[in-house]
Amino acid sequence: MATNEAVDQHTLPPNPEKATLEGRNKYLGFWFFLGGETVLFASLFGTYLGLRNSTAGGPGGADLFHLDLVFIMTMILLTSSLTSVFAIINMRRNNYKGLLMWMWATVLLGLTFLGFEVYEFYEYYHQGLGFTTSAFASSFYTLVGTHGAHVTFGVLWIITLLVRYRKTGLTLTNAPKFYTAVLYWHFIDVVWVFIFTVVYLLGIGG
Amino acid sequence: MSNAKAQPKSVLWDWLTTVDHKKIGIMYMVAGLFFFALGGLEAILMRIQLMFPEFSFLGYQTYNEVLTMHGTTMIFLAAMPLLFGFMNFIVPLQIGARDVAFPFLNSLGFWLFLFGGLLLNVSWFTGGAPDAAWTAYVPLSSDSPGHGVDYYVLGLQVSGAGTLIGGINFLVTIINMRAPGMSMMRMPLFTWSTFVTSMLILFAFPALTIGLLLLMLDRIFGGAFFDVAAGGNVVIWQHLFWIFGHPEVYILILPAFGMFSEIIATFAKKRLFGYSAMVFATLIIGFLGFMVWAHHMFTVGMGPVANAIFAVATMAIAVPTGIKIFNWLLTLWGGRIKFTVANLFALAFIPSFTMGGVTGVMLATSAANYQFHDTYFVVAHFHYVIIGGVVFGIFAGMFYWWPKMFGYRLDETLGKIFFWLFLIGFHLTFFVQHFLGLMGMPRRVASFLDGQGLNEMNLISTIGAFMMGVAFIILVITLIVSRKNTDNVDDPWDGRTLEWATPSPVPEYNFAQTPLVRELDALWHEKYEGDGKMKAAEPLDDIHMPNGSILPIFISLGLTVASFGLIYSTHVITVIGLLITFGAMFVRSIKEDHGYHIPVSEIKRGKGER
Amino acid sequence: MSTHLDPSAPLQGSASKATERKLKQEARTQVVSYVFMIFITSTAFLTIATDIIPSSFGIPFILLLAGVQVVMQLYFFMHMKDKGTGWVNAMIWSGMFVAAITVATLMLLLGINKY
Amino acid sequence: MKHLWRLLPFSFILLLAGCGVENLSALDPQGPVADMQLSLIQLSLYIMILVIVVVFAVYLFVLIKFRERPGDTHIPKQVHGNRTLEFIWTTIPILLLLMLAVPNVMDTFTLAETSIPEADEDGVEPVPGEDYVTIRATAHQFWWEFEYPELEINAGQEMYIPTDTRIIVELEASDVIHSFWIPALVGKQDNVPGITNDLWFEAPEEGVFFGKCTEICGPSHWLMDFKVIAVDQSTFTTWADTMAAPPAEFTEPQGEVAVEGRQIFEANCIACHAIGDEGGAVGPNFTNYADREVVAGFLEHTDENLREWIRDPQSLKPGNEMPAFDESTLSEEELDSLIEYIDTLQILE
Ligand code: HEA
Ligand code: HEA
Ligand SMILES: [Cu+2]
Repeated sequence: MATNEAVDQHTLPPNPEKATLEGRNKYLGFWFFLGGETVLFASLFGTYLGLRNSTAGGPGGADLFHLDLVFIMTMILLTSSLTSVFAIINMRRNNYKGLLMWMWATVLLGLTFLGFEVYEFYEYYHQGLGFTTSAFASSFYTLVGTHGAHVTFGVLWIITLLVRYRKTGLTLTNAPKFYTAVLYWHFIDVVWVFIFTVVYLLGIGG
Repeated sequence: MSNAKAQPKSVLWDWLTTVDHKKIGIMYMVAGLFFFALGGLEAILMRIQLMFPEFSFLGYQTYNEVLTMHGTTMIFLAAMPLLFGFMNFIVPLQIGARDVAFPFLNSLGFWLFLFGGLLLNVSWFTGGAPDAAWTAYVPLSSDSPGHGVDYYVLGLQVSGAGTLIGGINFLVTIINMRAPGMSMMRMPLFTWSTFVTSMLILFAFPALTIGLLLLMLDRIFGGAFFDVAAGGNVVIWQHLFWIFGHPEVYILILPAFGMFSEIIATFAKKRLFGYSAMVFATLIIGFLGFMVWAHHMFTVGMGPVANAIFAVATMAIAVPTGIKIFNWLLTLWGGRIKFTVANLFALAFIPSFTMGGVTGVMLATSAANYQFHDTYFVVAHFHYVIIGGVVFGIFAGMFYWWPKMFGYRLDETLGKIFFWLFLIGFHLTFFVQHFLGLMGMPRRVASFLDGQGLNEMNLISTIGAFMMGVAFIILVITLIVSRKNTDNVDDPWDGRTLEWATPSPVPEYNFAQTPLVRELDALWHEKYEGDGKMKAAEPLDDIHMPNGSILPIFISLGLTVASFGLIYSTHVITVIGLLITFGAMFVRSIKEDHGYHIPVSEIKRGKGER
Repeated sequence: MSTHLDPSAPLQGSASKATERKLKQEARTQVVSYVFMIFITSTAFLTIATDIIPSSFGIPFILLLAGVQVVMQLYFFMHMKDKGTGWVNAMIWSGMFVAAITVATLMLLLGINKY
Repeated sequence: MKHLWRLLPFSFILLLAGCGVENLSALDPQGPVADMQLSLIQLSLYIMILVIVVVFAVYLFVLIKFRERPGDTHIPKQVHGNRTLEFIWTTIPILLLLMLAVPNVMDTFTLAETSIPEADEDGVEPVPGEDYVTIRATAHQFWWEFEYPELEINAGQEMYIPTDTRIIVELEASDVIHSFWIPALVGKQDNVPGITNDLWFEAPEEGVFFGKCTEICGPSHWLMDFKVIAVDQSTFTTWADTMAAPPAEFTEPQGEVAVEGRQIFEANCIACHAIGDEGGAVGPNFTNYADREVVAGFLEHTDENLREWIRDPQSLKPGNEMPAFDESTLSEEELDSLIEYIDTLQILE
């Protein structure tokens, strides 16, 4: 296959994630997947926006949301985006240790975020917002929960990579894997920015 | 590490683990034909029930189940997989690739579709199939008793995931895997339409995924999305369904358009007229396809401004579609038209689809749609476009590509009998339905009252359906008895595109040397301007191939098990199923598999034999 | 028989001087983007958390901020500004387009209010 | 042109003349709204026939002229395309579509004008029941409830309207989505739970028009018919007055058997079926039951059918809400007197 011409396995290519055809396929395919995810989340956002005032007598956003908590969560996720950017920069310079370290930092921040989210849901639940309470409740938990599920999956995925490749060094096979995991992580952050704005800020202020 | 050679495998194991796009394509075809027969059988049952007024052949509840399963099966499990079969088999060949971009995911997509389809049909044996029509409007579906609709939700979710994966795979394949010289504007139209279709899949299916998720949450976990008493809104479902559902109909028709473009050009012995206009029209149809979904909802009460906008946007699609129709006519103009069965279907498509298309524009007339909507006029419209477009396309494609796919030519005489019976039966069945609708027959009725003037035409319609049934049986016979025609199968039609440059059956690596593409209709160019053979773009070398894997079956099986857990709210089973799925995914991700190489000597031997 | 590349062999060597310089530059750019995003988020937060700004202005304003931030994530963090990302751009913006009409529809056309 | 089928160039369609029942067919409109809609359908049909004729003409010409003849082996010229032609077949369809789109947009807005008529120049307010009638049509699995809010009437299954008067219908649903369609008078709008839709129409002539539910709503969806009965203004007024406040001699049963029937009705039926404003609204209102042409919306109105219905409603209309009254709840004699009583619930002869 005309796959790997021009790539010498011994020298580091400038974009190791795109150095092989497999890598380029993975890169492009993953971006397309994110394009689909955009519509997926848009459907959830739309549903939430359509139902956000349908509290059916139960508590609504303005009664529940802790802006400061959510603000901290946003900061955490934003920072984790930066750590994953550093991971990729280290990949480009073949500093594998650096790559692993920054990825672990990302995982840690992700886990912290999840911790906050679990706490948040627990709080709301105890203030009377069950999943079945109202259409607002269902749509809120589904939107934010789907995002949370993405974060969880991302964390597990990155941990798998970190453990599997803890001592292989950077290779033409794992470079695209790390790269797509990082893309996924950024995308999760992008979605959260909208959740922060549309659900929480508008929930309090709109 | 890569093995030097593939391990010898048993035939069954080979098919279960294959990641070869050609084998996957064939499996899609076989499964699709099976589901087509099933959906057709359901259609026949419905038509028998509607043969006479107040007939009691099926109960009313059973009728609704058969109706729902007919629509769902035909769209998701018959038409799309059959098209996917062609796309899988043909597109890599047409672009001169050795394989698709993601062979493993390709196989995963197939197995997800198959398991999803089987899951859906299990409902027949567990107390009743879904009964809320293929559109599953809430609250009828969310309140439907029993588990039928749960099967609908999860069956479509599983098979929908497969479709989405398939779509991404085709997109990347077409972008990254084209042979040297095959620029985007030299791609055959079938490849182009596969590309646009895949974009539609990528952006349309997520809306369905969410719709189904919400419906599942409402039905199984007590969610309140569609529960009006708790503030829910039932129109949300309709939007999500149609944001998916309208692009879906173009997902079906565009590949068929692509096939007709190839077939008509081949049998007119002419280059496709207005190639770039055809490409452009395909893109425009894809784009407009996302702007018009609410034409299914004119009567739901969105208001006149919304209705007017969606009406006009819908009508606009007639323009690019018309461009295509006239380009096909002009391709025929001045040609030397050969009436093979493949071409007969392509030619019958033009008037049949035009008739269905123009009734679509009539439906798009919002003020008149209040009369048409949810009557047999709509049923007539969409069977005209679907059968006259998609199904004719599938049959044309079968007769055209069968020699390449299966190594034998289908019998032309039997094929012609099949064609005429099917064509006449089709028009007989659905032409009268336009009038039934306007004379006051709603769709989705389990029967109709005597004395309302609907008797004769319903009988005619049923007779037509029987003719289609007989025709289909003749097709099955044709497929079996033609197996002796194994001569002249490499390039029986004097083909124009790259797939005809390969031997039949196609070796697993497709092309010993990646071909160099110098013109649109690459093979035709070499035949009539060159020496008749494709130039090679690379020296003969070892060929890298991916290994097969059984994991896709496990991933799909896990999701199916989890679905049963959800349907019966036995969450232990749900967890077990998810563990199987994620376990298989985990294995896949930590086990590096770099495939194997076919040595030059073996490739040479393969060539020498021919 | 030609030798085949082994994709699971560790890559040797390090980035060239020029690349190193570029990466340093990039690290700086990314940190600046990060600080800017933090700033934007805080602004949005303050817009709502304090009641200084009237909501008629505040709502479109924070939505705009969210938009800016997303574009920054996509173009800087996710490198969509780089060369060779034409297909990526095409697909993501197509997705955004479908996403936008989906959201608008579900907000407006639910039959409660007629337009 | 009243009959669409005459316009069609397909001669065998003429055989269908006489098919299609009067007052059920959208092809035989009986009022201005259905007229407007049929005109639009006809306009679109003319355009479509033009398109079809052009396509078929080119198609047949090409197939005949350029078919492969025996022994012919020439290679046709490989034409790339033609700008002028492409321009033509882009522009003409656009023009044709505009011809359809403009009237369509106008009609769409006209049909959405469901407000109550305004006061005339002298400031005289329109009178409900005379200048217009508002009807709230609520759809249930599988029957129709018609309330006249201004006239304080609740009726089931049959919708009485005065001729030549603007009728405004508000559509609601109590369980799942249904859709309200009177082919000969007005196109459909959906009855959606949680949402109120509306439409308007007029019926110039007296008559009985068939209405249907067109959104699948369960097993007996196909039996969810209703009738629209257009009567002259004075008859309508009589009907409305009687329905709103049934006089005593109407509700009080006449004769011994009927008295007994009334008691049985009160014991078994009234919780769901009201008479006047007395009783429940789970099932159709019974005030004018004996006027109805059909039982349960579709069976011929005979005592036999009524009896069969009461005994076993589920086998006739599966999935509906009415419980069965078998021998143990209602003996044959009791059923006789019940039916005798119900037969007296008549408002118009
Ligand atoms: C392959 C599938 C397919 C295709 C291609 C189409 C194509 C079109 N469809 Fe169809 N449609 C369906 C499948 C399809 N449809 C299905 C399944 C349903 C019902 C779903 C359900 O409710 O269950 C449906 C329902 C449906 C409705 C809703 C009806 C209702 O429920 O009330 C409408 C309304 O606008 C519509 C319109 C159109 C239009 C305008 C086109 C256009 O794309 C057609 C364009 C083609 C032409 C117009 C012919 C060629 C053009 C020329 C020769 C040029 C000149 C023409 C003119 C100037 C007019 N369709
Ligand atoms: C790809 C899509 C597709 C296809 C191909 C068909 C094909 C057919 N459809 Fe389908 N139809 C739909 C999609 C499709 N339909 C959809 C989406 C709906 C709406 C559902 C809903 O409202 O929810 C619908 C609804 C629908 C209705 C309306 C029901 C109602 O509203 O109450 C009717 C009625 O006549 C009908 C009839 C037919 C017939 C006669 C065929 C024929 O063309 C079938 C031809 C095929 C055969 C005849 C095969 C026969 C098989 C055998 C004889 C078995 C032999 C077996 C072996 C030899 C092994 N269909
Ligand atoms: Cu559509």
